[in-house]
Order: sequence, then structure tokens, then C-alpha cells
Amino acid sequence: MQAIAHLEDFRQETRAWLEANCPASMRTPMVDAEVVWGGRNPTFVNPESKLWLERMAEKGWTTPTWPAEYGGGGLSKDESMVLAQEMSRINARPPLNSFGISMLGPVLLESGTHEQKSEHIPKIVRGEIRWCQGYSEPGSGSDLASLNTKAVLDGDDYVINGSKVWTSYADKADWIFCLVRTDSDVPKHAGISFILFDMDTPGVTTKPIQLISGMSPFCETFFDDARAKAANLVGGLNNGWAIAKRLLQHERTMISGFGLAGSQGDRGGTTSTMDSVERAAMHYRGDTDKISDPGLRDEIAKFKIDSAAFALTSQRSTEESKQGQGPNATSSMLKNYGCELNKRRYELLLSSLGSQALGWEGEGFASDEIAVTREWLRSKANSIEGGTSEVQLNVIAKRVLGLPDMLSLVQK
Amino acid sequence: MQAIAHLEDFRQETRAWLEANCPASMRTPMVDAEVVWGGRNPTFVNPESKLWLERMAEKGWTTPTWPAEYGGGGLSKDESMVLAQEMSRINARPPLNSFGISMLGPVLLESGTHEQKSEHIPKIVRGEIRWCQGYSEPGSGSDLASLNTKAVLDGDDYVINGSKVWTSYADKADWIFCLVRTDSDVPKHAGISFILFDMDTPGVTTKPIQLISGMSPFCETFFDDARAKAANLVGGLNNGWAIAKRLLQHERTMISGFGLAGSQGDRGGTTSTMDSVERAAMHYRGDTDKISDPGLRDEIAKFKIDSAAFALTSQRSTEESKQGQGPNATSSMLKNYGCELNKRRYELLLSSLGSQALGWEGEGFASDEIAVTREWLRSKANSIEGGTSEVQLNVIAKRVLGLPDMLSLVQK
Amino acid sequence: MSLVLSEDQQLLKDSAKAFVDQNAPVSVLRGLRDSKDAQGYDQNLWRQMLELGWAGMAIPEAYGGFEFGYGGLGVVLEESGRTLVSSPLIATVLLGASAINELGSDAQKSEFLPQVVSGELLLALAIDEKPHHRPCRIETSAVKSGEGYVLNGCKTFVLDGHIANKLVVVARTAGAIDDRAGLSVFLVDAAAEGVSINRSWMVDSRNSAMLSLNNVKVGADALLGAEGDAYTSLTRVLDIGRIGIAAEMLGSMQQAFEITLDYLKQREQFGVLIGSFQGLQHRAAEMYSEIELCKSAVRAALAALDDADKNDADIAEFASIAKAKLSEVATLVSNEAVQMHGGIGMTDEYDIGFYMKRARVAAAFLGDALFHRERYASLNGF
Amino acid sequence: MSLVLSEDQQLLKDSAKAFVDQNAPVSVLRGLRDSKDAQGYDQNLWRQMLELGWAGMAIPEAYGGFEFGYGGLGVVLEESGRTLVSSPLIATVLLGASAINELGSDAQKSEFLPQVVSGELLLALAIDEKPHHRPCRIETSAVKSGEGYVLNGCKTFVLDGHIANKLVVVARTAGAIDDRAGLSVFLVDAAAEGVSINRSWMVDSRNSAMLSLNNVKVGADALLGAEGDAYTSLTRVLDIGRIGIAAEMLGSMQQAFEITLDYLKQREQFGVLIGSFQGLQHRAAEMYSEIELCKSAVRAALAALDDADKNDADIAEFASIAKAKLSEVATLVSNEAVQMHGGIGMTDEYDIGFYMKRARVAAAFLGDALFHRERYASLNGF
Repeated sequence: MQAIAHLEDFRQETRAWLEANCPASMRTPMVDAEVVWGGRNPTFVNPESKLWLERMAEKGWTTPTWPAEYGGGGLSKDESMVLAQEMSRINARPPLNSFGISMLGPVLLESGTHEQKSEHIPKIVRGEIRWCQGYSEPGSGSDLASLNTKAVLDGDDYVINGSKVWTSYADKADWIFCLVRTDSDVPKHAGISFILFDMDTPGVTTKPIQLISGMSPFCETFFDDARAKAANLVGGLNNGWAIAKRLLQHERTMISGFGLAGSQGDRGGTTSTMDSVERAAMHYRGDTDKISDPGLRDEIAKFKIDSAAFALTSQRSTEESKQGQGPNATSSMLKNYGCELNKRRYELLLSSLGSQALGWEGEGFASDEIAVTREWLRSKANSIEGGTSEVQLNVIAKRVLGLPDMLSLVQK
Repeated sequence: MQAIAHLEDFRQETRAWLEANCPASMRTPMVDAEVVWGGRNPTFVNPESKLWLERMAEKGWTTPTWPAEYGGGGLSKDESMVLAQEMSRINARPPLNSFGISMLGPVLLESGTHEQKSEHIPKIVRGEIRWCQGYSEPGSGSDLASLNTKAVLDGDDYVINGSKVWTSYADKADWIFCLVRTDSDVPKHAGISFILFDMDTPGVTTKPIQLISGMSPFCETFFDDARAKAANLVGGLNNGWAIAKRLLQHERTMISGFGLAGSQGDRGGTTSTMDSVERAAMHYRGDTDKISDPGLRDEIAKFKIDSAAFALTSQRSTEESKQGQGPNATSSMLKNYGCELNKRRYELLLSSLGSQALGWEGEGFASDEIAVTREWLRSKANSIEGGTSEVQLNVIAKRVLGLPDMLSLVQK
Repeated sequence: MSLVLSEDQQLLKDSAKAFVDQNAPVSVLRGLRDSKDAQGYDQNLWRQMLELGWAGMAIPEAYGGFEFGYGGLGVVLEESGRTLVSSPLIATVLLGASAINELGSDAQKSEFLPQVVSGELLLALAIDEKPHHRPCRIETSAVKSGEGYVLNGCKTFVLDGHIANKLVVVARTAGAIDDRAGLSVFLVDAAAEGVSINRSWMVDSRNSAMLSLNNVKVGADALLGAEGDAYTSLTRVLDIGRIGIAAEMLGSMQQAFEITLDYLKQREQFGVLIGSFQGLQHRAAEMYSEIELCKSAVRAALAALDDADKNDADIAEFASIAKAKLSEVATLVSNEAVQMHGGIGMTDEYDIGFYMKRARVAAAFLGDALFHRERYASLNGF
Repeated sequence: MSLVLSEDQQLLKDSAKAFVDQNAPVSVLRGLRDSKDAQGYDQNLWRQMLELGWAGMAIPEAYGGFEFGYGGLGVVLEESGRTLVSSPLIATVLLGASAINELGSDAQKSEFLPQVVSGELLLALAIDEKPHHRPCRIETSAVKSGEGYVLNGCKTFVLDGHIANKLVVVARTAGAIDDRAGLSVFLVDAAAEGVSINRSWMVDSRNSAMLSLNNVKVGADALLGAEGDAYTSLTRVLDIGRIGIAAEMLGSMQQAFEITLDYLKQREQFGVLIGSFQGLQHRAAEMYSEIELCKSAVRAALAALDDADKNDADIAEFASIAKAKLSEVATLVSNEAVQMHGGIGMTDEYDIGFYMKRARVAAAFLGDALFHRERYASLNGF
């Protein structure tokens, strides 16, 4: 009872504080251009974004549950839920988008030393340093642990050579959290370390990657005798694989949300024709009561039914994991099915739009038509990034269904 | 020119002989009940069948190209083609159905000793001995070479113990051609022999297999100290695998014909509604101009288009192999695709007939409806017998596409 | 509306599973088939099911039932699907009792529902007239005659028709074929003059009958609901049936999948377990995913039936999602189960073929996947 | 009708392959795209193709062509599809010249066909008005005016419209939208008053235009064929186009498949070549099988065009089989090609994405798989 009373007090205080401190424009739906990523040279298209970030960061509410000792909000889980509810109540925008918050921070708090946390966490909380992730390498693909970027100890530094690929926003990041090989004479998983270093370090260069869908936030990143302080090695020498896996769990959960879009008929508050495959199919055929192409109609019905069943499955999975009931090895299944649904959605949109979905740029195509084309192309990566479908199916077969692993018979 | 003149003479003689010797009822389409299988206790539902067999066997024309020395027709390829044309001209029935002719004979002629040929071939030609095939075993499945039926030399005999499965008409056959293990200490393919023995041998018993579709010609066959003459071992000790493979080629080619039925809309001269999936779909819905269920209509169109393209591919494959052009490794592809098409055909028929395809026996269902149900069930074996789809796809991947074999990495 | 079973439902499910495993393995169905059993179900087993209260699961307490909801009936159906139990559970309890409960007057419910719970009354729903389920394609006529009606027409695919004491007959009192208006539902005594019932032996070893009604006279009290106005309630009855069948299919497909998975873990070929082949692994993983979606679709549809906030349109959508999805996946899983078993899967001696046969009959019953996808599209205005 | 290439056709195919490999790799298309080339095709390359006689392949000798048949044009299209060559081969030769050849008078053929063979004349077919191909859905009107006609209307997806000297315009001289009767075809000067052409940049880095006709006056000699009676010949022209595009798709899908197969044999993951994974092997084997079927469908359709015994109905069926099948398999193969390449397949730097983009445009052009399956069903009376 005391706890509830306390929470009610907290809610009132929070509501009052938000009322007083959340600028008016920060209570409107987010637009892509105004997303705040922070960093050394931050961009604030809307000046109120800056104010909002500063105010939130001061209270540690950019990371509500992180320890106050390192600048976090120090809130309990219940309090942070109240904060989230109150922010949602006034449609408050998130003050900061950050791989430091969503990926690095949690593992650093778990596995970092006091010195590491003291140095890095407060800057993440305040959005002063923008982070990127150095995981994949040109040759590694699904076999992440086969990475070849080498780090060799030299005095107090590691000297790093090699390259990374698919580093999102590497060209805009200040620091990188990076997997490196620190021992080549042991089984591949056992010789990997997790290290942090400044992207301004001499010998670090980046090159953006153009995708089949056009420009992308991805980069290639090259290390040529780049020096990182040994003190920034997290979780101990050759213990990087355990940390990497923790991080990947976060990423996978994030991606499985894709498939939900189809069933909701809604992508983030906009209301374009493209949000509903069936409306698009009718609109581009000039149909009024039903889709005039019966084959397409059946395929769309199949898609919608699968999407509905998938949304129910996500819901059930959430309910079950709350109750601790059933195995929660469903994340691979949800990731894989969700991605396949999203790909199907775009294939159906393409069929629905006909030649209007075949433009690349210029006149003749509306911007939402071009967007469908580009997003269709982009969707093909859904079943590659964050673990390919093949890897997800392997995981289901082995971990969920308990089928034997032939590869283990092949590998010594 | 002389050759052509000779062939023309041969044609005239053949035509005259057939005119004089082919009984009237033997010029009508074959009916299941009147198929002649020969054997020690042959069944002739139609007495003219017996006459026809005797006349044809006397000339060796049950096996037109086999050497006259062993009772065959001794015809050249060209002559046998003329015979086939002339028989087809008057719709003459094949006088004899026989695994001895289609399977055993060719390899016996190729690999048997003079004594073996003298003993067995003439009886095959005259339909005096009915043969069955002892290949698969309960545990062997796709891995045929893992067979366990043992043959141990004891004086002039091999003593055989073990069992076979999927032996077609074993309960009606007089003799068996059988794969047995004659050496267990060498790699599995190297310890197999091909042996012939009488099904009346003490220790041989058979048990028919009921399939999910009902009764079947398949049997299980058990050998309990059954003795076979060592002289009946064909092709040399431990050389059975090579012979087995030759035989399997015949079987595979036979099976790939299945898929052609769908495109021809005709199965052996009958004209039931069931011969055409689209007619059945319309008939059972009471449709006149087009199939009223649009989803089914699209699926049937897809099936028909695939069937047409498959029929063209069979034709192209035949043309190419005549010209010696292109790789003729297409047999696995044709077998697999043809079987899948046949399965699709029955699935579509099932959808087309609705509840009329769900009967098992008794009133309420026409005999051609029951036949659809039973054949639908039977069709499921198409992708299992004669090499499973999985095996065919493996063969395509390895032999046609040249992809590496993981299994060879696993197996020592 | 929760998609997780309540504690009570889970307990019921566990006990149903234990009961079915012990008392009703597939061999019971096989025995009924091989002996050409006159009833087509095991009467002793059915008595035990009655004692367990399965017949009254979804029937209100007021009419002698246990008011455990469709969620309760659903888990019982799911578990009975695991071993392909042939019993009056579907024809009498799921369809017949629901028809009386949704359409009947208080007097009718008071009279008949307790008889269902006790097992005295066996019912059968007679609706389809053609090989394809089209609920409004009703030609069977009911013509007013004095106080009562005279019925004429033919019905097909009447599940358990040969053992029913009473038939729930959908007939037309007005309107043309395919009209929604003019449909009426009658409770007809199976022994009435002019009723002729021909049992059919189905591929799944269950029973459905061909029914013909030749000048069958019924009283006014045989009418369930208002004359000519049955469409809405009848649709709800059919949706209850579709959802219940989907629950049964869920049990069957899970069992067929588990049997197959066990086989993949035992069977060796080429020196390795066949379950180690990636080709089969990926197909198994895809089946697993589809079955998970099926589970959600069924749980949601059953929960919706028990949720007072859901209206008929909601139920219709949940029912078509469940029946379309389950019919499709049941076909996939049972085909794959036979294929992955290879030759042994083709033998009658082995049980897996029974699952394929049942999957197809269940998929066709009350509308196949094509029917329900079409219905879903119409319900959603596209 | 043989499904095997004749010796001459095989020689032509080999030389076309050698030419394309050497002179027109995918980097040519990439260069045109990156430089935003004004023409959208490599003029030097096109001159070489003209010298090789590719523009006259299917044109009768009487009109300056080489009368090598559609079988000949087909293998050239197939080989040019292997490296995604962007050239006037499709718009001018396959579609434009065929329209003149099928519909035109002797005088028109004598005037224009030699100009196609020599490369003086570039053509473009303007038929579609909506985002989906529906050949009779023509609203563009041609109204008799004096000796000539006045044209009004809009066209979309006009391949190579921006470089054509003359446009082959399908217009309606009578009848209502969707009527087969009343269609007429006109040869319209691209420079005529009232013609406005807007180039579109397409996803496959080729070019199609939006065309608008605003009171465009043409003479009586602009009419190709009889007024209002173009349907039959126009259908044949479209079928020639569909078959030719299918041949091009056949080349593209074979190349995409071969590139992917090479990758499977080179790329290591987890210590083995990824091509040794059975999951990928079976998918590759299935693609191989589908491509073999595609090859047969294309060879047969091309052979049918050159076979005097085949009538329009035969051609229609072969065309729809080929276009439906190829559109479906091209989508499958190009999607799988990207997926099997993993991350690298998503990069613009790697060529495989170009194949996916082209596959989708070709699949939609002149009717997608759904359109042709529907047409096939109608042609076969079901």
C-alpha cells in the first residue's frame, strides 16, 4: 500500500515536471528529420529538441532505470513504467536515439569496471558521445565468430588492424564498441574480445555503403594500426563472445517487430494508401467493392490472415513470458516469420501498384510510390540482417525442436 | 536403300502375321482385370489372352530385341520399331506384363553367364516364370546399400536370412532377384551380391502390405535359412551394387511419366470427368462458363501451366538425348517434378470434389469418386518410391549443379 | 482477452490429455474401422467422457451444463484431436447443442440441453446439400401446413447422422436459393416418417450420412428460433463449429508433428539421423512456426467466443482466420508427416496416415481454406 | 515443332553470347544509370548490334530483314538478357517492328521496316493507360477529322518512349472502354504537335515514358491496319512481345542462377562451403528444375511463332504459359539469388540486385503472372 501511494506521488510529480518542462513541439509526432542522435557535433533541426534532451538528461531520464551513480535516472521498474505512461499521455517524443542506450549501455553496466562505467555511461546518458557497433566483417556473414580484425597488445594499447562492415552510422559516430580477435590459436569463439575506442583515432576510416534500395546508414570501417587503450577492453580478455551474444539478443527482439506492421494496417501514425495492402490493390485498380483480380485477392487474404495470426502469436508470446509459462525460445521464430511477412507485404504491394511501383526517381511517380519501391528492395535485407532466415531456422531446429546438428559432426 | 527395302518387307510380313494371329479381343483397349502376368499358375481371364501370349512368345516377340539364342525375337532396333508401330496400328495389347522383361532380363543379358541366361531368359520370354524384386529392407529406405539380408555360403548354396519390403507381387511371384549382403567387413556398397532364387524355397514367406489407400501389390518377404544355388549369383560375388544401379535407372524412367498425365487431360483412353481437374472443379460446383471459386481457378491455372511446361520439358529432354545434346542428368529432375505434379493434381481434385472426395467405400460415392480418394492417398508415395524427392534433389544438387556433399565430410 | 490458458483451463487440458492418452489411443479408431462398428464410436469411451462432463462443458448451468465456456470445450477438443477420437463430441455437443442454445427458446433449451449433458440425446446438423459448404445454398423446403411444417429435400455430409436421435435441419421457408433471408432451423426426429438416413463410410473412418426428407411433417414446436430469420444465429452456430473443429485440428497437427519429430530423431540413413539433414530441419522449423500461429489463432477464437465484448462480426473474423489457417497448415503438416516417414508412412499399419485422412475431412468441413479466405476478404471489405 | 535449337540458331546464340560477354557486361548498364545517360542506351553498342543484324532478325527479307525468325530473335534476346543489356531491341525491334509487320500495309512495311533494320527508326509501343496491363482498357480516342484523325489521351509505361522517332499508339475509334471492337493502331510522329513525352527513371535503370496526346492530328496514312479492327493483330503483336520478353527473362534468370551457384561454391561459413548445406542445395535444385521448365516454355513459344501450322489461339496459349511461368520463376530466382548472397547481395556495388530489379519490371510488362494465368484459364474455357 505504501508502495502504491509512493507511485501515485511519483506520478503526480512526474506529470507536473513534464507539464513544465516538455516543450510544445516535443509533444507532436516525431518526424524523421528531427530525430536526435546526440554526439560531439549534434544536429538539432528543431531547437526545442536540444532543450528537451538537456532537461531529460539532467534528471537521468534518457535512461530512467540506470543507476544515478553514473548519471542515470535511478528509477525502479515501476517508476520507469509510470514515467513511460506519463510521457505517452502527452505524446512526448523520446529525447534521444542512441545505440549507446539500446545496445552498449546495458552490457557495460553488467560487465564493465567501475572506471569504464564512470567514463562512458554519463556521456551516453547525456547524449554526448554517439556510438556505433563493430561486429560483422566482409568475410564473416552469419558466422560472426570467424572475425579476423586483430588486436595486438603493445604497451598500454591494443593495435588494431582489419575491417568491419554493416557499421550503422559509422561515419557519424564518435566511438565504436568493437569485436576483435585477441587470440588466433584457440577455437574461434574463445579468442575474441570486446573493446571500445574513439573513431577519431588515427588509422580509422569509414566508407558509406550504397544498398540496392539507395543510400543507407551502413558503412564499411577500416582499421589500420588504430590504437585503443587496453583499459577500454570490456569483460576481460578473450571474453568478448559472451558479451556479443548478449547484445545480439537485443537486436533480434528489435527486428521481429517488422511483421506486425502488416496486421495493424498502420505504420507509425501516417495514413497513406500504402498502409493497407488491400486498399492499395483496390485503389490502383480503380476497384470499389472488392479487388477485381481474384488471384491477388486470395493472396492478400492469405497474407492478412497470416499477419493476424502472427500478431496474436506475438501477443501470446509476451503474455506467456510474463507468466513464465512455456519455452521462450520463440524469438527466432518471431524474427524469421515477421521478416518473411514484411517481405510478402512488399511483394504484394508491388503487385498491387503495378507499373507505379517500378519507378526509381523523378516525375511520374508519387513520393509514396517511390517509397514502396525502395522499401520493397530494402525489405529483402530483413531476412539477412540480425541473423539470416537460414540461421533462424537452424536455431529453431536445434534449440527448440532438439534436432541433431550435422555441422558438429563435420567440425572437429 | 537395301535396308529400307528390307524394313518394308518386314513391315508387310509383320502386318500380315498380326492380322492373322492377333485375336479380335486383343485389339481392344486393355482392362485391368485382363492384364497377363504369366508365371507357373497364370491367370487368363480372357482365353484369347493365352492364345495371344503363346503366339507372340513363339516368335520371341514378347521380347523383340532379345537374342534368338535365348528365345528372344532377335530383331534389330529398326525392326522392333516397325513391330511396335504395326502393333499400335491395330491397337494390339501387350501380350505380357513382366518384371522379368522390364527389369531382370536386360541386366541378365548384360551380366549373366551363358548358363544363367539359358536357364532363365527363355522362361521370361514365354512368361513361364513370374519374377519379383527383393531390394528394399525395413530399415534401409533411401539408403538402399545399408541392406542387412545376409547370404552365407554353405557348400553349393547360399543360406539366406533377413527380410525385404516393398516387394511388388511377391505373393504371386515364382522367383525373386534379390540383393543380399555377402560381406559385412567391407564398405557397405562393396559387400552386396545379386542372386536369384525360387520363391517356393523352404524358409521363404510373404505378407501383403496394406497401404493408407487400401490393398496394394506390395509385400513383406521373409527369408529364414532359405537356400539359393550359388550358381544363381549374377555378375560375380560382391558385385551386386553395380547391377542394382542399372536396374534402378529403368525404374526411375518409368516413374517420371506420372506428371505427364496432368497436361494430357487423359489417362489411358478413359474420359471420366476426373481426367480434367478443371472440368471436375466446374462439375462439382455446377459451374458452366468458369470455375466459380477464384482461388481454386488460379491454382488450377498454375497447375495446368506447370504441367504444360513439364510436358514440353519431357519432350525437349527426349529430343536432346536423341541429339546427344546437353547433359542428360535430367532424369532426377523429371522424376521429382513429375511426382510433385501428380501429387498437386490429386490435391486439386480433392479440393474440386469437396465432400464427394472424402468417401472410403459404400453408398453415397460413385466409383470414380472413390478412385480419386484412393489415388490421392496412393499419390503420396510418388515422392517416396523409386528414390524420395529428397534423394532426387540431392542428386540434382550434386551431380547436375556440382554442389559439394556435406555427408562425405561426415562419413569416414 | 487473454491468449494464455487460465489455470482452470490448463488443469482441464492436462486431465483431458491424460484421459485420452490412456483410454483413447488411435488404435480405438482403428478398431472401430476394422470391425465396421455399427455406431462408429466407442460407447464405453463416450460414457466416460460424459462422466467427465465433456458434453456439458459449454452449456449454461441453467440448462444442466457446467458453464466452462468454449475455452473449456476447446481444450477438450484439442486433446481429443491428438488421438483422433471419434465421438459424438462434435456433432452433438459442438454443433447440435450450440444450435439449440443459440436458436432455441427457453423451453427448448430446458428440454433438450440437459439430455445432451446426460448423453440421452444425440444430435446431428444437416446443412450442406452440395459437395461444397455454402451455408445459404439451401433448397430443402419447409412449407407451413396447419400448425406445423412439411419438409422436403436432401442433405449431404451430415456428421454422425446415422446415430442421431434428432436432426438439426436447415431449411428454407422463404426466399430463393442463396438468399440469407428465409432460412429456418428445425429439430426433426430421426425416426419420423419420411426421414431416410444413409450412413457413409468416410476416408477418416468417421461417419457422415446422406439424409433425405420426403414430406416429413413436424409440429410448430420443431422450429428453433424465428421462422425465416435463422441466418444470424445459424452463422454463429457455424462459427462455433468452425472454431471447435480448428481446435480439434490443432491437437491433431501437433500430435502428427511430434510423431514426425520423434521419427526424425530415431531414424538413421546414410549413417546419420535423418533429423540432422538441414533440408528436413528447415521444413520442420517452418512447420513449427506455422503450428505456433495456429495455436494463437485457435486460442484467440475460443477466447472471443467466451468474451461478451466480442460481437458476431468479431467472431466471424476470428472463426475464418482460424479455420482458413488451420485447414491450410493441417494439410501441410500431415503431408509432410507422411513424406518424412517415407515408405512406412504409406502403410496402413502405421498411424500417421490416419492423421492425413482426418486432416482433409476436417479441412473441408464447414468451409475449406479457400472458402474462409474469401469470407475473410468480404468481411474486411476487399 | 522442335524444342531443340537448330544448328543455325545455336551458332547465332553462341556468337550473341560471345558478343554480349565481351561488349555489354552489366557495368554498361550501371554506367548508363550512374551518368544519367540522356539516351538510356549505349549508342555505340547498339550500332554494333545493328551491324550484327539483330534488328532485322525476324523481319522478312522482302522488307530488308534477314528472315531468321522469332527463334533467332529469341536467342539474341536471351543472351542480351544475361547481362541486362539496355537497347532498343525490345521497344523498336520486338514490339514496334512487329506491330508494323503484323498490322501495316505493304506500303507501310516497305517504308518503315528497312529503317528499323538500318537503325534509322526507333519505335515505342504506347498501349497501357493504367498501372496494370489490360489491353482493351483503352480510353485514348482517335476521332475522324477530314482525311485523318485527332488523338487525345494519356499513356503510361511506354518503354523507350523518350527516344522513339515514332510511337505506335493504340487508340479507340469506336466502342466503350474494355470493348475488343473499336481498337485502332496509329503510327504517330514523336515530334508532332500535341505530343508530350515525359521520361521516367525506372527501378531497372531502363526507361519508360508517360505520354500525353493533346489534339494530335495524324493523316489517314498513320493508321496501321483497318480502323476499329486491330484487336486480333494487336493481340498477336502483344503475344510476340510477351514471348520475346520471356526469352530475355530466361537469359537473366539463368545468369542470376549461375552467379548464385558460383557463390555457393566459393563462400565459406562455419568452416564449410555454404553450397554444402542441404537447405540451400534443395532450394537450388528446385530453382534448377523451374528454370528447365522455363527454358522449354520459351523454346516452344518461339518455335510456335515460326510455325505456320500454329494459329492465333495456339500462340496465345504458348505466350501466356511462357509469360506466366517466366514471371513467376524470375521473381523466385532473383529473390533467392539476393537471399543466398546475404549482405553482399544487398549492396549496390554487387550486380545481383540489378537482376532482381529487372526481373520485376519484366514480370509486370505486358501482363504479370496473375494476368496470364487468368488469360490461360479463359483461353481453356475454365
